[in-house]
Amino acid sequence: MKFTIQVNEGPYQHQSSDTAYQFTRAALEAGHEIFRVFFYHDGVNNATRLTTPPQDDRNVVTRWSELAEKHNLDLVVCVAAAQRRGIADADESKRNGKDADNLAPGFRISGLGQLIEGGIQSDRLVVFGD
Amino acid sequence: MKFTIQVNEGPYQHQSSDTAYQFTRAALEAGHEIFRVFFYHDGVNNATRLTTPPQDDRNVVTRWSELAEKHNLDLVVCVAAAQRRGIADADESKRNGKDADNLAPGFRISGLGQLIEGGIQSDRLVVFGD
Amino acid sequence: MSDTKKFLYVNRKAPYGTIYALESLEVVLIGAAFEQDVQLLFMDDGVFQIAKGQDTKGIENKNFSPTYTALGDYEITKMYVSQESLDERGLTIDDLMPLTYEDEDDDWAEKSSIIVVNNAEIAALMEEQDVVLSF
Amino acid sequence: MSDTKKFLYVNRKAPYGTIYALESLEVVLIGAAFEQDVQLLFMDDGVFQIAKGQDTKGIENKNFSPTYTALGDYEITKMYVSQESLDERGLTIDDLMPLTYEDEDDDWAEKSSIIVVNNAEIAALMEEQDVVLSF
Amino acid sequence: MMLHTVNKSPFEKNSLNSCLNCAAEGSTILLIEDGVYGALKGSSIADKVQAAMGKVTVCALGPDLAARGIADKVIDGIKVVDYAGFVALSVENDKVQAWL
Amino acid sequence: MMLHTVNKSPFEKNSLNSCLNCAAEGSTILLIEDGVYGALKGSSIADKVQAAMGKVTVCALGPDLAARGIADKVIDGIKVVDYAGFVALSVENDKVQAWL
Repeated sequence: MKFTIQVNEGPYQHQSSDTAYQFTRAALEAGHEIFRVFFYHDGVNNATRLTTPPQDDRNVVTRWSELAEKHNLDLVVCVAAAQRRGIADADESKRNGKDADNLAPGFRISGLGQLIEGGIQSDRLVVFGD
Repeated sequence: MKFTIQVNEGPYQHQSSDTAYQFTRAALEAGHEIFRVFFYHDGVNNATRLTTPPQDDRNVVTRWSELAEKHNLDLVVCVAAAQRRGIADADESKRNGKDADNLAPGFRISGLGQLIEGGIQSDRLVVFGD
Repeated sequence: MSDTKKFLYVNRKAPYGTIYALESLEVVLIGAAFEQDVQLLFMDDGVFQIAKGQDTKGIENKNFSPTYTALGDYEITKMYVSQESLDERGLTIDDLMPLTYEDEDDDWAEKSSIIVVNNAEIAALMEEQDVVLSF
Repeated sequence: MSDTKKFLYVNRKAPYGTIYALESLEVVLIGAAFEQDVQLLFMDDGVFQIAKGQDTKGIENKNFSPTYTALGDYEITKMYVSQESLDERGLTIDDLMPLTYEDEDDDWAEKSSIIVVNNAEIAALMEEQDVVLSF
Repeated sequence: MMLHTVNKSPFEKNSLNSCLNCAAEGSTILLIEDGVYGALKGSSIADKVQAAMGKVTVCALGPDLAARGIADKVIDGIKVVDYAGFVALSVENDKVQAWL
Repeated sequence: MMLHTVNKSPFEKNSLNSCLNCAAEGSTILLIEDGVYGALKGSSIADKVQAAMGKVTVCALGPDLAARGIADKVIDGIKVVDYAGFVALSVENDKVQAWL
């Protein structure tokens, strides 16, 4: 079965991203397909490579990046939400006249249409938020 | 009268930062002193210079930076909260082995002791959060 | 699986205190281009999103409420509103903005998009959907 | 203004669902070094922060609840807990971790830090403070 | 005396209820952000707010009322203030407790 | 049929209440994150949850119960599942509604 996962909150402040990660991993282990993980609202903050969590804590960002690499996941960050909150890849950074970028490996920035497409193409859309 | 302001949520997602800004501005206009504005929890996300909000919307980050410059405000970002969430100045970035930094002008990164000190030194501590 | 799915946007949060209402509306607008069968549900504090007379100058925030009145032009013509949620808040339909569309099957007559529903009808409405987006 | 102020930390949120409980505790620990008169209040879902038997392995999150039991060593010996909040949740004091301190004025006898208070006592407690930090 | 701020809708969260239960007589409650819905006339919780007004002073932030389209639907006796008034309330009272 | 997820404490927010009011007969409610407090035996809302269990199936996420120290205080008849069970529920039901 094909899933799209929506994540509405950033790392650490809310459990949403943790639960979405555990759900995604369990779905993959059960042999399901993850069509896409879409990061919206503060969820875009899961995609910054500048986090340095305490060593005895989980690394929410790296965990997503690693899962994406292992399973070839499509981790999409909403461009409009990302602009509001300061998440940018090199292209976005240049386009917006910024001097730095912070997107973590395995994530890509794209439009809201990717969420709708996820809803259309997948058998289930599961939303995690606050 | 001397105020310390605590901001617990990031820009746009919650109104907390907007209200804290309006309160701070009104306090300054009334002739009060702002001892410190302390950004904690997701509040540290107010301090990224990488935001590009829509042109017809307010720029939450720039607004804080400008107010700080005009009134010589002490805008302090909690280092532990900032590390978890990917907010870093050049020093922090280097210390944590990162290849970029994103702190906006007018903000500085420091410890939680700065919040306690604000509580001790100020006549009022006012908290804005979710 | 048909190419057209029934999409329900469930709006349960007040505007301005958080961004969910605004960013949900952005999804609705983008989604309109995909020619799906789209419905909006306003319940709990979500009914405040379409309250009349919003004026955001004082909080220096964007007033996005006029956009709801334009959704009819995007062929979004089914806006469900919870009766129980209105009642709890002491509101009636007159406290809401008029949301209308022009019915192409009825000589472009202007009709209300608002459909007031009770909890049982909301339960049935949700069960009809293919995709539920919640904010 | 005296150099010692009465600080009250008001904890009203459950642990793990959000980070407020953990990061509030970090403030308490840092604040302990400032030698102020510190008190903690657990009310509403905040009472769950000091529930017994927390085991976070399954959610792969850090179990920070043992830290509360160490606060006595930081001379934080007044932990107020709302009676009404316990009642609403069907909890009693036995569902909470034992939080204790050693009383230096009483030959280091081990005593409970927990003081159960009702709403009226909470009102009075808040009025006594110089600084209230809320999470 | 204490200034209590409430920034959550009373229909969504328990903050206003907890605040009303624990606010000492003579203190002031200021409704801000989504908390201003607590000032709404004729709602299911309006009676509880009105009953509390014998014991505490209830204020609401005008800019937040206006943003939400309810500036003309406020319970009689609730005092509407602007940001300067919010600052003044936090000066008049000797501490501020935020019911987040 | 529908799977409803509730991730908020019923003592803090109205999500579970709204979900119970609008869940169709035969649907499943899964309590996750702080929503698992809705599974707590003997609380002020336990009766409402138990009453709903005639109409809907109520489940709770085990890892979230354990984290919060309430794994052994769950209302009788609530089915405890792990993340794999959560996935299975979202497969068995043909859509998922999150009461955020």
